[in-house]
Formats: sequence, structure tokens, C-alpha cells
Amino acid sequence: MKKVQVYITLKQGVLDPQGKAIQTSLHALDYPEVDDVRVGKYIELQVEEGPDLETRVTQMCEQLLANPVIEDYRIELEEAR
Amino acid sequence: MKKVQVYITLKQGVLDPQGKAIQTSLHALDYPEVDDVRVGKYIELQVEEGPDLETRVTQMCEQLLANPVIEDYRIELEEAR
Amino acid sequence: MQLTHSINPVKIEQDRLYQDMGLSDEEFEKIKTILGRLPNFTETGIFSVMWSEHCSYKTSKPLLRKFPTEGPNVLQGPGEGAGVIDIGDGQAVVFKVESHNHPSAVEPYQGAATGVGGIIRDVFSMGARPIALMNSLRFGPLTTNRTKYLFSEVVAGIAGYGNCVGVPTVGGEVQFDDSYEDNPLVNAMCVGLINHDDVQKGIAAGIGNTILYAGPPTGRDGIHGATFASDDLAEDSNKDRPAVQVGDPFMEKLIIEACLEVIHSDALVGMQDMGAAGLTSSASEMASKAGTGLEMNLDLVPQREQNMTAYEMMLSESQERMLLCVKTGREQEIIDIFEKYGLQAVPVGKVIEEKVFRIKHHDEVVADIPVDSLADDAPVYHMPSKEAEYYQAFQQMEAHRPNVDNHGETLKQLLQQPTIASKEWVYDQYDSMVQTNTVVTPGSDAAVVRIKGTDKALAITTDCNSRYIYLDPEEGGKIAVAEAARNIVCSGAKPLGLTDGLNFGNPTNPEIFWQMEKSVEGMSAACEALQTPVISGNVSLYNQSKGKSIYPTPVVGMVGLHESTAHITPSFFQEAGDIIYLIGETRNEFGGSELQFIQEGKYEGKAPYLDLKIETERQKKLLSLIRKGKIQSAHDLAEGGLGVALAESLFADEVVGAKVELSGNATVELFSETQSRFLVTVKPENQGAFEEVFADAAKLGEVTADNKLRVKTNNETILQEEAAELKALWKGAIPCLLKSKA
Amino acid sequence: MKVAVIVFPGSNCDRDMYHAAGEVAGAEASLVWYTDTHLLNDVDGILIPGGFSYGDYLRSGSMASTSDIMNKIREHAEKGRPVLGICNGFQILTESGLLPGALMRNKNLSFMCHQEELIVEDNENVFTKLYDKNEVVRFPIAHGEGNYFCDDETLNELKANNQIVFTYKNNPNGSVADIAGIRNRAGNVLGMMPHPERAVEALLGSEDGLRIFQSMIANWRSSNAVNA
Ligand SMILES: Nc1ncnc2c1ncn2[C@@H]1O[C@H](COP(=O)(O)OP(=O)(O)O)[C@@H](O)[C@H]1O
Ligand SMILES: [Mg+2]
Repeated sequence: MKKVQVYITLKQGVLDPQGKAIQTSLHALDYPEVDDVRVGKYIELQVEEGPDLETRVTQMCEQLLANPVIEDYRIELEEAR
Repeated sequence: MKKVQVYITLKQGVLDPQGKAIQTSLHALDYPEVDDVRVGKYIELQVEEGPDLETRVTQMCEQLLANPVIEDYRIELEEAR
Repeated sequence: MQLTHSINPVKIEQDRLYQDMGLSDEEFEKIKTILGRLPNFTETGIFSVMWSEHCSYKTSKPLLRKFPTEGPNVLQGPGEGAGVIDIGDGQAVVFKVESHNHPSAVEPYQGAATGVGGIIRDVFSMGARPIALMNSLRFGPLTTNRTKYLFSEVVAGIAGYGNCVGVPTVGGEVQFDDSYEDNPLVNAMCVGLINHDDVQKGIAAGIGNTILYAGPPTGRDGIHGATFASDDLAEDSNKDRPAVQVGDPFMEKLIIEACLEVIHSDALVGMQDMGAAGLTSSASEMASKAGTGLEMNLDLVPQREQNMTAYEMMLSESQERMLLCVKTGREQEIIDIFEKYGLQAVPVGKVIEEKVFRIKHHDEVVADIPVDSLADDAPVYHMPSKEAEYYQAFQQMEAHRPNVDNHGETLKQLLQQPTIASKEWVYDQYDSMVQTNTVVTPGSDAAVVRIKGTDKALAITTDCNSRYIYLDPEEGGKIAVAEAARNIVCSGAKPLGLTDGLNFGNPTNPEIFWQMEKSVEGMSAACEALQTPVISGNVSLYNQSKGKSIYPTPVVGMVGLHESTAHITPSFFQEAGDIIYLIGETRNEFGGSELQFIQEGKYEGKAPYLDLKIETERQKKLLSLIRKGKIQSAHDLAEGGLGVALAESLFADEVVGAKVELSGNATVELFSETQSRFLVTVKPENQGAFEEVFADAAKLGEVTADNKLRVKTNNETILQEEAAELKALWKGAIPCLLKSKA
Repeated sequence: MKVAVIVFPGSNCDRDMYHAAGEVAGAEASLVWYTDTHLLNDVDGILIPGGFSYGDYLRSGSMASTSDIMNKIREHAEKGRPVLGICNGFQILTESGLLPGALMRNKNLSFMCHQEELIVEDNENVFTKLYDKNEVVRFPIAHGEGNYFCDDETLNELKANNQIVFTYKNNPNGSVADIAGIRNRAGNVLGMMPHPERAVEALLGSEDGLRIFQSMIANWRSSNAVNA
């Protein structure tokens, strides 16, 4: 079993209303040093090992996990504990 | 300016219906090897450098970004490009 | 005069770069004549969006002129953000429909969400509080993963936006047909309520007055969205991806509240939302409508991204932005109101006498265009029209009479057809009750929203059976309007007027243009007869891909007025012992029917016939009986005919049944889709009063206490089913299709 | 009785709450914008309405729960005065720690809006005195994140102290122990996902919610009579 971490972020230039609202709130809480906030998803998968694990996870991202129209993704493989 | 990455995950023992739904969908898409899915948040902050940057980001997590009743968080600092 | 340009004007002409922006050679020539020189890059972009179908209606204008747009109650017809109709007591109702088909095909969640956001802005920019949303959706059959994804995401997007802004989604319609497989339709309608005194116009009047930009900063969102919405949905439309706009309903909610506060300040002169073609269309239209000019400095426009060009800023379709014209010296009052909501409002320009649209950027004039040329000089095309080849063949066909052995089984099949099946899966995701006015929630004929502080209510519906329109655009167009009015009347309201969402294929195809022309003619005739003027609307063309066009789909959104909440009439059967009547005779009409599709897998033949005189008369009579309190329930007959209507009448929470006796051919009586028919129930003591008005209505039977549907012909039971079982099939059909593996 | 309906940016049931508590139930209601904290100085009750404060971005209720006005609301609650949070208001109360637990996404992941039957589990608090214990009432629900979660320890405490006020007859969203609404130990802070303010007029399908406001008003009357 491998632990796979997938990071999904909004593409550059795509509006992130959530990030903006969080930034405003952080300013209101007296963290003026926060210059920008972008919110994405972090998905942890436990996947049975197999020969083309990475290719298959990439496919999962393309087909389901990420919305390629507005999102980018990044995959990290790691030995499961 | 530093880039700070915050990972927010559901606590062990807290049900993750979204993760379950994704797992079911992945199985339906013929990825039977996926054994477990957990969905969390990935937040990227651009923060102006300051003496106690890490402490302050920790405070942000405690005060706003994570809900300790259901979530854990992890912080990573990284030089902004 | 200095004009900057990223691409040299000579090159734009030589390499015909204007074509990439959607301008034709003739249009480019016309621009040259208007300017007396070559347009620069920014100007070419400005003309291209303003002269796109979406903004200029260049091919549909000749047709739109056919619609009756006036009536004694119409306060504002087509032309402003939305139409306005008087409802008495100094109040008026404001409404409009808008399509977001192409954006939804590319990114269904955001496409649908921003469609909802846009139509809400059209309504509150008039000064009205948005009180209800509707949506009219079309998809391919729910058999492919792609369609299921589109359907689920569109619904989620509508819910995500509407629920968050706090405007209840009170109804709508969804139909599934092959022709929408690659071209889903997403039309959203918003209804607002306003005091006459508060009606705003989008004008930039008063020389020297200030133009304020309000809302979030401008990004590179949806650049060329407007022309994109007017293009053929090419197979590689994925390359248009950066054009996707993301909606921020939280921002919209703040803008709504701020704008509704701003309208009470007499410092405000005019206000318009930035819809398609963003700053360009809002600014130039505001000046054009006021007979003024406008000067704007783009350096003052709040920007989300760095190094944006003038072209990008002028064409950006970033959402949730408004443009206001404010009296000089009074700017701060308005800015303060926006500030209270955490919103930015900044002066970006002023009204000038010279009727030009002049844009400055980095201290240089980047556009200098006669303002009227953008709106008034837009080309108008009279497209050739040719009767569709299939039409005559369909007209010649023998009336089809389906063979049915088991009427119970057929009814069950019909109830599970996705177009007929319960849409609860959809509307349960919508907050249909926020604002606490929704008297009739989704699931009935028309939604009903009461007006607080009065005893009145509004009925709202959207309708369009595109199969009939495909078979016979003119007859089908009449039916679309008549059906909407029928739904309004059944709820106990008088139809006031309508908004139309004209969704068609490629208008340069003469047969498509013929569909447009004929359906508009049919709709207009029905509008005249039913006295429901068209007060606003939207056109979406080029809904086609791979040479396949959608069915002609001119969606009708209609609003009616209940003079008293006591008139609100349910569509479900109420009480055991009530007498069931069918108003209107039934003919053998199965062209375009659900049953035809089940049995033959296609729609062909003649569409049902509609007599507008009979329709009008029946609606009037039924409404007068409802107002006198003589009717217990009223339901119009639509897809699936009487059989489906009877079953649906038993699907409320109250447990009732029905015992019905039919004369004539059982299959025709039960499943024909003859128009202008109503299924009503009447208390026994009102039988006399009812029959006096509807002497020829057929008395079918009575409501029973046992939750069974029983139908007899010639003393023989031909159908006997448990209503609970029928309801379960009807309710489960769509969730079941969504779950099943493609 | 003077009640304040708090309006956060993005609240959208504020006017509904105002209508229900004020125009229908007869309290002296006012809408208070979240920065106008001073307006809470002399109110008898605080109502936190539903909606999408701050768009429900990050987590529902999270950003509103960090605003200054929450300190005022906390003080008010500590004095034993009533605080009612409906839907987003409930989420704000849990996020701010005024009530235990958290509200997570519905188990089917979709927003849902319809009538639900609730069971009144506790009628010994400011808000439900006018209901019978175990009475079944019909309230609309309208939420995407109404799935109440707390750990076992908290749940046992809630049970032991009769803090569970409403449960769902047919749990629609996956809430722990079918919980639809809970109160603090003192019984003056109630948070619930269903919308009583949408159920105060027969014309709209149910009047079952009216008694929440009436209980609150009746309670204020009787305690004021004692104090007077
Ligand atoms: N997309 C939708 N959004 C909200 N409500 C819908 C939607 N589609 C259908 N409904 C509701 O379901 C009910 C039945 O719709 P429909 O079959 O189109 O009715 P009718 O034939 O009477 O026009 C209506 O109350 C309608 O408002
Ligand atoms: Mg109907």
C-alpha cells in the first residue's frame, strides 16, 4: 500500500473567492502581513501498489479528482507507514 | 515574502463522506486499487517576512484556518519564488 | 490624437485579425467608415463584442420586433436590464431570463452559477429586490457519464450560487433529449419586486457627472466570453478554457444589499451591471441611452492582475461588477455605502457632452469611438429563411395511434421518463424557501410567492416543449406560451407577461432561421391572444455541434398575479368526494408525445393543434371559477396526457385516490397530448356552479380516500394501481438513472 | 422584549428572522449590522440568523465566529440572556465555542431543502417551554453542512444534561444521534439547523416554529415580572 498525496490548486488567473475572503478575515484578525491566500484541496489516497501506479493516479486526477478546466494538480508518492 | 503552505486534514475518527464518495467514484471508474481516500484543504499563503512568522501562522490556524474539534493542521514554510 | 495599440492597425486589416474576434469583412469596412480611419486593437475588440450576436442581436432583431411588447401594465419593455410590469399598490414586478449555455458546456458548475449571478444582477440593477429564481434546463439522455456530470454540476452550480445569495429557487423545468447531448441548455430567470419610485435606468446622464466602478477588481476572466457565446460550440471548445469565469455569490450578496441601499440616494443617476462584454457594454450603453458621451481612465479601474492591457480590461467579464453614474460632488455618499459592505467603489470616468466613448490608459487615448455607433449602428441581418425539409413530410403523415395493451404498465413507463419523472432530486438542492414568501414550492404547476404586506402573490413558471416546436415551430411556439399561461391560471393567477429565452442552432442555416421565425410568430400570436406581452428576453444561437443542432427551444418564463392569496389553488387532488372533471375534448394527437418516443424512439408527425380562441376562453373561465372559490384543485395536461396528470394529482402528501370512468378509446383518452385541457376537482356543492360555466366538461369520476388510481372504460377496469407505487417509480427514476453505471 | 437579529456579511435569513420574531411573534426586533456592536447593549435576546456568512467559505460560520461582535454575544450569553442561532447561526455558535461540536457536510454531500419532522427532546429551556416533550413538529431544513458531529464524550455530556433539544425523526444529513438542535447547559443558548422562522405562518405550510419565539418572549415576560 502506498500513500499518495494529491494537491489541487486553482489555475493561475482563476478567481479564488474563498482565498480572498480568508485574506480579508485574517486582516481583520490583525494579520496584515498576509498578502495573498489561495485555497486548494489536499487529497490523501491509499493505493495498492502496482506497476504503473503513478500513471494511474495521474489518470484519476484527469478524470475525476481535478477539474482541468480551472485546476492544476500535483502528485506526490510516499511509502505508506 | 514567504510562501507558507497549510495542510488541513480531518482528525482520525471523524467521518469523511467526501472521501468515501470519491473512493466509490474511483472504483466505478475502474480503479479498484484505491483503498482509502481522505480529503483535506491545502492553503497557500504569501506572508511578509517577520521575526515570528511561524508562530503567527500557527495562531492563524488556531484562530481561523482549522477547527480543532474536527481538524488537524500542518504548516510548511518555503522561500517564495 | 495618439492611439496606442498592441498590434498595429494596418496589420489587423491586412492579416484580417478582426476575423478571429468574430467580425466579418463587411463589418470591418463599416467600422472603418464610422471612424474614418483604421481601428486599433482595443477598438476592434470593442466593436467585436458590441456587435456580437449576444450584445447586438444582429440576426434576431428583425424577429424580436414581432413580439407584442406593450400592454396597459407594462412599465418597462425590452431594452433595459429587465422588464417591469405594474402589479398595483405602487409596486411592480421585474423579470428576465438569461442563457448560459456555452459556458455551462465548458465548465458546468461555474457556467450555471455565473448564469444565475448575471440574471440576478440584471434584476437588482433595475432597483428591484430579487425575490425568486427559476431555471430551465436541457440535457442529453441520462445515459452517459458526461451527461450525468453536466446535469449534476449544473444543478450544483445553480444551487451553490442561488442558495448563497439568498434568493429562493422556486421552480423550473428539465428535459432530456438527444439533441442536447453536446449542447446542454442552461437558462435562468430572476424575478424581482420593486416600488415604482425606485425604478432605475442604466443611463449616464448629466454632463460632468461621475462614473463609479463598484465591486471586485477586474481580472482576465472570460475575455471574449460574449463572442464565444455566439459561436458554434466547436469540438475543440476546450481551448477556450481560460475564458471560464468564476462566480462569487458572497460578493454578489454584498453588492445586492449595497445597490439596494444606493438607489435610495438621490445622488445616483443611473446604474447598470457589467454583463456580457463587461465595461465596454455597460459604459457605452449607459451613455448611448442617455444621449451623452463618456470618458474613462483605465488606470483607475481596480485590477486583480498585473499588466492588464486596455483590451483585456474593456473585454473582461469578471463577475459581480456594477457601473454607476453619480452626481458630481456627491460621490462620497455612494462610496460610503459600498464601503459599509466592504466593497470598493471608485471613480473611473465622467459623462461628457461630445457623444464619444473615449478610453484612456497610461495617459494615452486607446479608444475613441462615436458612442451610438456601438449600439445603434450594429449591423442587422435579415437571414434567408427556408421551410425545413422534414416539415412537409411530417405534415403529410397519418396521425399515429399507439398500440397499448396494458395501460397500467404504460403509465408506469411514462412516469419514469426523465422528462416526466419527479425533479425532486434537482429542486431539493435549491433553497426554495428563503425570504419566507414561497407558498407553493417546486413540484406543482407554477410556483407561488406571496408579497409581504399585501394579500397578493405572484405565480411563476417556465415552459417549452421543444419537440412540438421541432415538429411545427409555429404551432409549437403557440403551445409554449399557452402552456405557461395554463400553469399560471391553474395556480389561480392572471398571467401578466413573459420573458423569452430563444435557444436555437446556427441562424445562417436557412432552415434553422425558419424555425426561429416561425416559432416567434407562433409565440407572438399566443401573446396577443392571451394578452401577455413580452417584456424582456435573451437570445442564444449557434447551439450546435458536429453539424447537429438542438431542437428549437424558445423558453417561456411567465409571471402572473394572484389578487388574493385565497385564490392560490393546488394542483393536487384535495379531498375524498370531490368531483373530477376534464375540461376540453381529447383528440388523437401523439405527434411529439412521450408515448410516441417510448414506442418509436423518435418524434415525428404533426404537433398537437392549438386553437388560441378556445385556449383563451377556457383560461378565462377557469380563472373566474377559481376566484369565486369553486375549484378545489387544477392541473394542466402536458406530457403524458391525462394518465400522467391523474397520477401526479395523487402525489401530494395527502393520501387520496381517484376513481375515473372514460368514454372513447382508452389509449387516446389516457395518453394523447391534446392541448388546452385542464384536470380540475370541484366540491359536490359547487357542481352546479361549475357546470354552468363549463357545460361541456367531462365528469370523469371522484376523488377517493383509498390512495388507488382506478380507470374504467365501458364498465371495464383498464387500470388499477396503488398511487404509492406510482409515486415511488416517478420519484425514483432520476436518482436511479444517475446511479446506474453508464 | 427587545431582540436583535445580527446581520453578518452574507447572512440571508436575517429579514426572515426579523419578520418571524418581530412582525409575527410580536417581539421588538431590530436588525443589527455586525460592526454595530454597541447596539447590543440593551437588548434582551440575540438571534443569529441563517444564510452564508462570508459565503461559508473555509468552513461555514468560521469567519463570522471570529468577528468582534461575538465577544458581545458571549457576554450576553454569560448573563443568562437568550441567544438563538439558526442554521448558519448554529454553525457560528459551534465555531465560536458557545456550543460544543461541529457541523460538517451532509452525508450525501448535497444541499437539501424540504420539510422535516423533528422530535422535541427537551422542553426545559428558554426556547421550547411551549412544546410538549416528545412532540413531533414540522420545520423546513435548508443546509449543505448540517451534519452534527461531536466526540463520544461530548455526546454523553449532552445527553446527561438534557442538552439535546431537537432530533430528526428521519435523520436526513448523518448527524450524530439524529441531533437537529442543542443547547448550552444553562439552557439560554440554542443552536439548531432547521428553520423555525420559516414555519410561523399557515400560508407557508407550518406554524410549528412560532412557539420558539413565543417561548422566548413568555420567558422574558415572566422573569421581568419577577424582577420588577
Ligand atoms: N430545474 C428545476 N428547478 C426547480 N424546479 C424544477 C426544475 N425542474 C422541474 N421543477 C419543478 O418540478 C415541477 C414539475 O415540472 P414540470 O414537469 O416541468 O411541470 P409542468 O409540466 O407543469 O410545467 C414544477 O413545479 C417545477 O417547478
Ligand atoms: Mg403543469
